[in-house]
Amino acid sequence: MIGLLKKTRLFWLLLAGVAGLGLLSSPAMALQNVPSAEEVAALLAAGEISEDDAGIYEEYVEMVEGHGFHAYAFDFFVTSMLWTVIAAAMVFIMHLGFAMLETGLTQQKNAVNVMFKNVFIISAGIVTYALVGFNTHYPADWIIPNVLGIGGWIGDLNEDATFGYGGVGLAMTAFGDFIFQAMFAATGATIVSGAVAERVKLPSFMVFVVVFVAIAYPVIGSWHWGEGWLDAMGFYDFAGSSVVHAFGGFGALACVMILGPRAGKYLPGGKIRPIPAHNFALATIGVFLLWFGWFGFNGGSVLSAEPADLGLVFTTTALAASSGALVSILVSWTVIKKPDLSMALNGVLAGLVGITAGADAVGPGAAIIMGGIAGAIVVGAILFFDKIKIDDPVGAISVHGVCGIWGTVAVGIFNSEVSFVVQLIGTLAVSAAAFVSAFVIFSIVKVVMGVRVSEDEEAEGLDLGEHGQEAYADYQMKTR
Amino acid sequence: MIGLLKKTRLFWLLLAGVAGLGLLSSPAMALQNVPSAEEVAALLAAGEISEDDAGIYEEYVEMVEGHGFHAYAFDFFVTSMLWTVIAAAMVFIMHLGFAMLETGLTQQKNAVNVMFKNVFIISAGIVTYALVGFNTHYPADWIIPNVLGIGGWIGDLNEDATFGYGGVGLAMTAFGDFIFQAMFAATGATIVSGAVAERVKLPSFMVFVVVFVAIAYPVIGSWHWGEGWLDAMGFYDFAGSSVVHAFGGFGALACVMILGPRAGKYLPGGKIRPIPAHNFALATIGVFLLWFGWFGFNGGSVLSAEPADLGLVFTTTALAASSGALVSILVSWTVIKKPDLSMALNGVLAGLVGITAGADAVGPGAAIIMGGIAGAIVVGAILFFDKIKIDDPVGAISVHGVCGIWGTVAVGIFNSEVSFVVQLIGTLAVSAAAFVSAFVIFSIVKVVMGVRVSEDEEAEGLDLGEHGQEAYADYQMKTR
Amino acid sequence: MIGLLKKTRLFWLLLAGVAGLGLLSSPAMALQNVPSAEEVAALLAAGEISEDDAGIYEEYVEMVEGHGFHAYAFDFFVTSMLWTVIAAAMVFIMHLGFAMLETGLTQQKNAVNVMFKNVFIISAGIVTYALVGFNTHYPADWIIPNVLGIGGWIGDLNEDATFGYGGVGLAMTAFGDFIFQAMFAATGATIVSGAVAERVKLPSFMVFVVVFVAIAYPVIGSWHWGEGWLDAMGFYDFAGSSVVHAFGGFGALACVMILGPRAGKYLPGGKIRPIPAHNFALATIGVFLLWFGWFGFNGGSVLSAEPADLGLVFTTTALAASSGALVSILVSWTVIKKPDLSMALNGVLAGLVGITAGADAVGPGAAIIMGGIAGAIVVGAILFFDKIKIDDPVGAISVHGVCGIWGTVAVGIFNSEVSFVVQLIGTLAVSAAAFVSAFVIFSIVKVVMGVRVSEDEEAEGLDLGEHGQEAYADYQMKTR
Amino acid sequence: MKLVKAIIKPFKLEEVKEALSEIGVEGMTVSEVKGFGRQKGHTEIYRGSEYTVDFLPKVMLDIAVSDDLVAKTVDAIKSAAKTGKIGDGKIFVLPIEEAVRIRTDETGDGAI
Amino acid sequence: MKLVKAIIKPFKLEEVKEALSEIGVEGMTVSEVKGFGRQKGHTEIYRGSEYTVDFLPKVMLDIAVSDDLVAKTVDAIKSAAKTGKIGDGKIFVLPIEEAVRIRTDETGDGAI
Amino acid sequence: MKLVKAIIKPFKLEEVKEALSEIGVEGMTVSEVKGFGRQKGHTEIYRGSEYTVDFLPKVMLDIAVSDDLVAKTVDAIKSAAKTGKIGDGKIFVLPIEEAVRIRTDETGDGAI
Ligand SMILES: Nc1ncnc2c1ncn2[C@@H]1O[C@H](COP(=O)(O)OP(=O)(O)O)[C@@H](O)[C@H]1O
Ligand SMILES: Nc1ncnc2c1ncn2[C@@H]1O[C@H](COP(=O)(O)OP(=O)(O)O)[C@@H](O)[C@H]1O
Ligand SMILES: Nc1ncnc2c1ncn2[C@@H]1O[C@H](COP(=O)(O)OP(=O)(O)O)[C@@H](O)[C@H]1O
Repeated sequence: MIGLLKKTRLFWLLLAGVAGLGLLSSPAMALQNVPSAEEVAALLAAGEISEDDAGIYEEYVEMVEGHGFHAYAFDFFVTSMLWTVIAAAMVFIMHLGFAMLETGLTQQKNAVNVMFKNVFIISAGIVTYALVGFNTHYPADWIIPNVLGIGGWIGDLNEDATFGYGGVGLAMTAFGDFIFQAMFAATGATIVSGAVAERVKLPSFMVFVVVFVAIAYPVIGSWHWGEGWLDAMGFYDFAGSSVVHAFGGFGALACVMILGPRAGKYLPGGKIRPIPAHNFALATIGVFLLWFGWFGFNGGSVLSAEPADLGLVFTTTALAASSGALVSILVSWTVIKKPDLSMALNGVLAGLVGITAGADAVGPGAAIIMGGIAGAIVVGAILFFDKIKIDDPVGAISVHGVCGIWGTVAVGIFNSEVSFVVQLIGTLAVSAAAFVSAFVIFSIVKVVMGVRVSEDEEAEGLDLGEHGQEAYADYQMKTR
Repeated sequence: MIGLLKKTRLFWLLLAGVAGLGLLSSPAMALQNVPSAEEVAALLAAGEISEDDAGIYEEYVEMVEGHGFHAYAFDFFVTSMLWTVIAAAMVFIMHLGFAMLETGLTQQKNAVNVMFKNVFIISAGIVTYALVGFNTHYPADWIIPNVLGIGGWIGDLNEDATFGYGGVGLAMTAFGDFIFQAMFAATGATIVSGAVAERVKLPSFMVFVVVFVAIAYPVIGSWHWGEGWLDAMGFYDFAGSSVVHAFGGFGALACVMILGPRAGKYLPGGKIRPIPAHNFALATIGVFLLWFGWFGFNGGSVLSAEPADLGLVFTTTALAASSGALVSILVSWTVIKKPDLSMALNGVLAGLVGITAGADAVGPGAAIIMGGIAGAIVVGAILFFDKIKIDDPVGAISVHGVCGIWGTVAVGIFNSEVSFVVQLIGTLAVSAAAFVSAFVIFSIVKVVMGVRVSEDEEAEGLDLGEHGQEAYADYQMKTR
Repeated sequence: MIGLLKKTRLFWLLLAGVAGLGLLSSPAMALQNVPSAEEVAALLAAGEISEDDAGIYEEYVEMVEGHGFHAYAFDFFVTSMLWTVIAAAMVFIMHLGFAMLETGLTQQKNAVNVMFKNVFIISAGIVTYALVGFNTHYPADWIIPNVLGIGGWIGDLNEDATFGYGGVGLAMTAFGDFIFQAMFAATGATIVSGAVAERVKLPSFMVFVVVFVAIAYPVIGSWHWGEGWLDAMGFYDFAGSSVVHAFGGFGALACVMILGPRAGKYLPGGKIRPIPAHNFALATIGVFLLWFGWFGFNGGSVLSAEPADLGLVFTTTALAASSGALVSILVSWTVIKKPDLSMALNGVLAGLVGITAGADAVGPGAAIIMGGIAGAIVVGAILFFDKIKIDDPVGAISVHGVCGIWGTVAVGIFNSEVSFVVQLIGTLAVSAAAFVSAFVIFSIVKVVMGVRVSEDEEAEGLDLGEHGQEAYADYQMKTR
Repeated sequence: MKLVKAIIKPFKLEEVKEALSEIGVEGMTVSEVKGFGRQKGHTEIYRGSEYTVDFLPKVMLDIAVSDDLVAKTVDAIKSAAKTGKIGDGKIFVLPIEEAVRIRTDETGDGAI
Repeated sequence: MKLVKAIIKPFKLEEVKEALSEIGVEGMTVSEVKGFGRQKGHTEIYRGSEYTVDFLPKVMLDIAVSDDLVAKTVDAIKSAAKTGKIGDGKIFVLPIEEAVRIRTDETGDGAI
Repeated sequence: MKLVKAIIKPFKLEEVKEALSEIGVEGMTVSEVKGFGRQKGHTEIYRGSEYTVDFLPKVMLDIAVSDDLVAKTVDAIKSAAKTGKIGDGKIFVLPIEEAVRIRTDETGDGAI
């Protein structure tokens, strides 16, 4: 069938030249073409079309002409750009997913704080990405070639709104490019947010977020997506298993190491005291929304509406998430003897992170395997980090960090055109850079303003301590 | 106006032949056409376009040429395929809707179990649909002609990514087709999940789900959507009032009959003890998300982005849901004297199920009537099933089963081109087949591993019994 | 670059005429064109394409021909219409956002009532918009020229499904137009719902909603969007800062003035007793969903998929929301010494309302400023209304009313082509008309059936009083 | 010392607290409880089935007072909590044999 | 008068209430509590860590009864609440010195 | 037998429980309550309005103990629950006239 297709295609290439005149005289020909102004005038005079129709025609012609040379791809460009903004909205909703996952998996007394952080992260993330991130992420000029380039306000951005901006590979306007990437930008900080929850000092975290999202993320991201040294090496990371997820996960690890575990989590004598989720319904809402948004995260990373890629990416994304869930259910049921909802939820996310680097580069079978392995890894990683007393309330380091590395190297395993070694170097470089930059930033913040709330505040809850608010107040007796 | 349109269209068919040459010399002409390679070279040489522009042009041409003969419909195909994957994501989010509806309408002590089931259902549903469901649903070869064909792994699937895959009637790639249908597949099992909640044994239900979704759903679905005997009869079921909803509803009925009611639900002496919803906020979130997702469920079933159908389907879907809600509010207010939120929510769903078979086949007026009648039916059906001691915690049998039948036959009433008798036969056949297959599968599971948790576990709640977890833990004192 | 673009465009206009014949002989040419019937027949005979392929070709040609003269814009129209219905679904989900925001910010004992109202509002809103709203909103004939025209059932609507319906400026079918606008229609009443929560009598509110949405909204809206007197003045309100949000906000003010504050809210001696949110998680879900839906609200208001506008609108919308949140966090932290989550959430909404009038008319810098000012205004407005004893449980009057006015006049400040004075007149006219009409309708309802529940019912909660239901029942002991 | 245990309607809590403050009672412990008594529960509806919820939300106060304050305490609660409608609640007085303030080890009347 | 304080398994509440109604006890106050005793808590799992939840959900009833009803009340609770399995709960009887019905100012046995 | 009623800070519960186990107290019933006393409530903020929440979260323990254990019980609670800061809570000792273990019908000291 593919063979026939190829033959047919070839035939067309030959035929097309000859067919030209024949096409012209066919009735169907008219369908795709725009009539001339003269003809429209004639039709109007003949009463075949209304003045409204003629006006509509003129508006349309003007709009398409606005695209100049690139008008030939106008329709493809329109559809692709539409997909970009819809995908941006879907990635946006992942931030609600993150917020609910983190809120649900932590304690009630810290819920306001968690939600506040998440509202702040997305808001600050978008604004700083406009101020400096975008033009740092895709540097016009490098300060250190292929490694560091600091950009400025998107006002500098040429507001190119034609296919000429990026062609098939980036079929969107400059603003489309900005808004899609802006929704990604805050993700790194959101991942950290989950890991440091329930004890981090709010103003310190806010300062950290701004620097981490505005500088560290785009600089490290520029190595790959900004056509820096990783890209030059042939590093493959489709939608960001490394440059988004491992970045966030290893940033989180650094912060947790500086911050220390929640009070009472690790008891003397090596005992671990679990601090259970206060609301699994919120956590489940969070994970489903993340899965939903991930279709925009991966699907939008096609960067056009190219149909073959879209179909493949949606399919691999869904299969990896599903098999991540199934395997983590299986593993946790075997290991801890009970079907654990928190593990099933983490399995979904592990599968998603695991396919993100290769969603367009592997087939459905490989996707099931990659997602499934991620689902197994995440169970082990969570148990491991708890054992070594890295206290990560939502499992962010395991899900995003460890599975991010796995997903990146897995492309080197399952796609023969991608080098395993390059993948390994790339993902380790990104992870290490994320770790180091988070370590440096968070350490400075620690010295300057401290990073941890007081013991009393932690015991009482950050909602009262930092915000003077309760998440579920209602029945309380008050006076002034 | 329509007359004029037709005249105009005729005119164009005549004109087009003559107009050919005229078109060629118009400036607008260039807009829709792709310049030739020679021209582009000339423009480049003249400095009118950049090398980038020329490269973009080449990439674009290559992409479109990849579609061979079908390149003429490239743009329509791209847009339609985009809609398919977006619709798939919207149908995906219905699974969060189902999960929250079921969680909200049941008791707190079973919430983890409900959510776990729902994570499992969608994950297993997608994977099994890839393994066997898709190719069974749309059989390449029948074992029993028009009745039974068992397929295999989608690896066999020719990955056709052009308009040639399905034309106007199925304008998507094979992967697009797969992913959209995969999101539907788990729906049948999700419907059952709600009806058997709060007492079903988890591993048994998981086994049931796999068989029901992987085999029963695609086989029965193939009768209609796989161009089997129902299709041959002229059966009309646009997006699946019967083959998805009645299928799930009557499968649920069989399972509930085998399983029996929740302990303490039907008291001696014919009294019914209501077991109220533990969280109406979750149930409301569930219903709104289902409504939202239904725009993808019905809208995506247009199977292309054909604008007239899309507009009609969105309109009828919204009107039927609204009028379902309004009528069920009215009926429940009249009958039980209070405006009952659970009835209003069920009314929305009833209206949606009621329009699903005919969303593209009736006008807005009929949609209001069809949805409204469904809204009345659902109130009666819920009261009826409670009376005959069929204990269905979420009302799934009434909403999906009974209203699924109504929606299917209603097409025979409101669309003169559809036979009422065929609709009736078709929906009863699907419902009966769903009932029988669920009955058989669930009975076998019952014999082999039992289907019901112990009395003690039911009293204590499945969250502790099956999962050793609580949905809302937080303030609890613990030690090791 | 823009200069070059313009030059290039000009060049093309000149070139196109000459280039005609050259184009014809290029291979790429064939890509965009539809082959003739004769050619297809020849290919079929030659075995180059299958019968299926030929059939697909015929179906496609038939579909496109159905668009008659307007077939030249078929692909753009298809994509634009797709965006319209997707945007409609996104605006729909805003109603879940409103429902959750209102539920979360009020007391637990009124949660069922709040959710019930919201299910009713969207359902009644859609149905009444079909019955009378749409044709009143876009009057075919005026009763009082440019001020009042009452329409009827959308059955009258010519179901135009081609580009001829609205051209570039309204690239959708008539049903697309209806469904998108229908999702907007209920918004005005939803805004009022939040302000009157926790004490309004349910049946009275339902009557009010129907009249307010079915008559007041479309009549006042017709002044602008129906090409009435405001439009004639040059009033600019892109997606409805005034005609949707200020309309709802000042309608709410009138109702609150008639209804009075919740019992115990304003204590003797000028003390204000805050009645805190019962569930901040629901409120946060609500705000994120509103933000998500707002991309459809503003983005869909482009009324086509024109890429430049889409990119700009998404960018300004996101930046204004973000900066609204950041500034309201800053202001509330400064003024009330704590980072207040309720203020951050309101800041997001304020930013969104503040950009709605000008989302396509200002750049990213202005969007940040406009959203930021809205974020400051909303904090002050909420404190102000509490001071003057206007009890608005969700802050609807401040968010939608006050920021709606701000957003509208801000266009006059930041866009030099829009007159500040006209904006001021327009927004005040709309606000005043909304206030007066709500005042009249609600006063009549008050006289006829009363608008406020009894003191006892208010103390006990409307859930038991009006509905006989509890939002979070579960652990309760019952018998018959 | 006595333990005055009062079961009252929830929305009367604030008034009762004020009344107690005025007579010098400065400590109390409050629980949310469900009460069953002569006041008949309300009817609720779920999916068309009516059912009676017999247990009504109440608030229970545990107040330790010195013997000389008991009468005043009971009176203060009585007048502040009364609506005259059925379900206003009860006051029970129980003997306390010893009281301790954990912070200071004070005992007896000084502890409360 | 006595205060009968009974701690029982939650799902036995309805039966106990019925049993009390039958012997003429028409009022009680119920709280949700957590109990710690011989019945060992269950094991829960969170993210792979098992832990024991020692405190189990129970329901506590405060029932004021006149002296002559105490024995019957205790018996009624005992038989209705018994499952015979560990964790069935306890009944404690405490003296009440005075009772007041807030609505009517009635005191003593008439108040309960 | 006595009923030892202790009102403590919530995060001290575990320590108190451990302390009681050590002296052989093996049963107790715990409720979440709100306390009002000298410890002044915190200020909360809602939409810009500050307000004082006077009632603070506390945990109340009801512990039935035989007479000979009362002093040790009170001491154990005192030392485990003490932080020395205001709001540490109270212990009240009330007489119990009778105790019953529902499961076994045991009464008296054997029941607790
Ligand atoms: N015998 C009792 N023991 C303990 N609590 C009681 C008793 N009788 C009533 N109560 C409590 O007092 C509340 C009010 O009693 P009820 O009989 O309804 O009205 P009233 O206080 O007007 O007599 C009940 O809801 C219950 O909490
Ligand atoms: N000494 C005690 N003081 C107060 N409550 C107690 C005491 N001992 C047990 N309880 C309560 O009784 C419940 C049941 O006690 P437990 O020892 O588990 O079983 P059993 O009732 O069979 O002896 C406990 O969960 C606790 O609520
Ligand atoms: N008279 C009282 N009766 C009952 N409970 C009391 C009484 N006084 C205080 N309490 C309880 O003890 C808690 C602590 O008391 P408080 O006066 O704040 O501090 P301290 O224990 O340091 O004296 C209060 O929150 C309340 O629950």
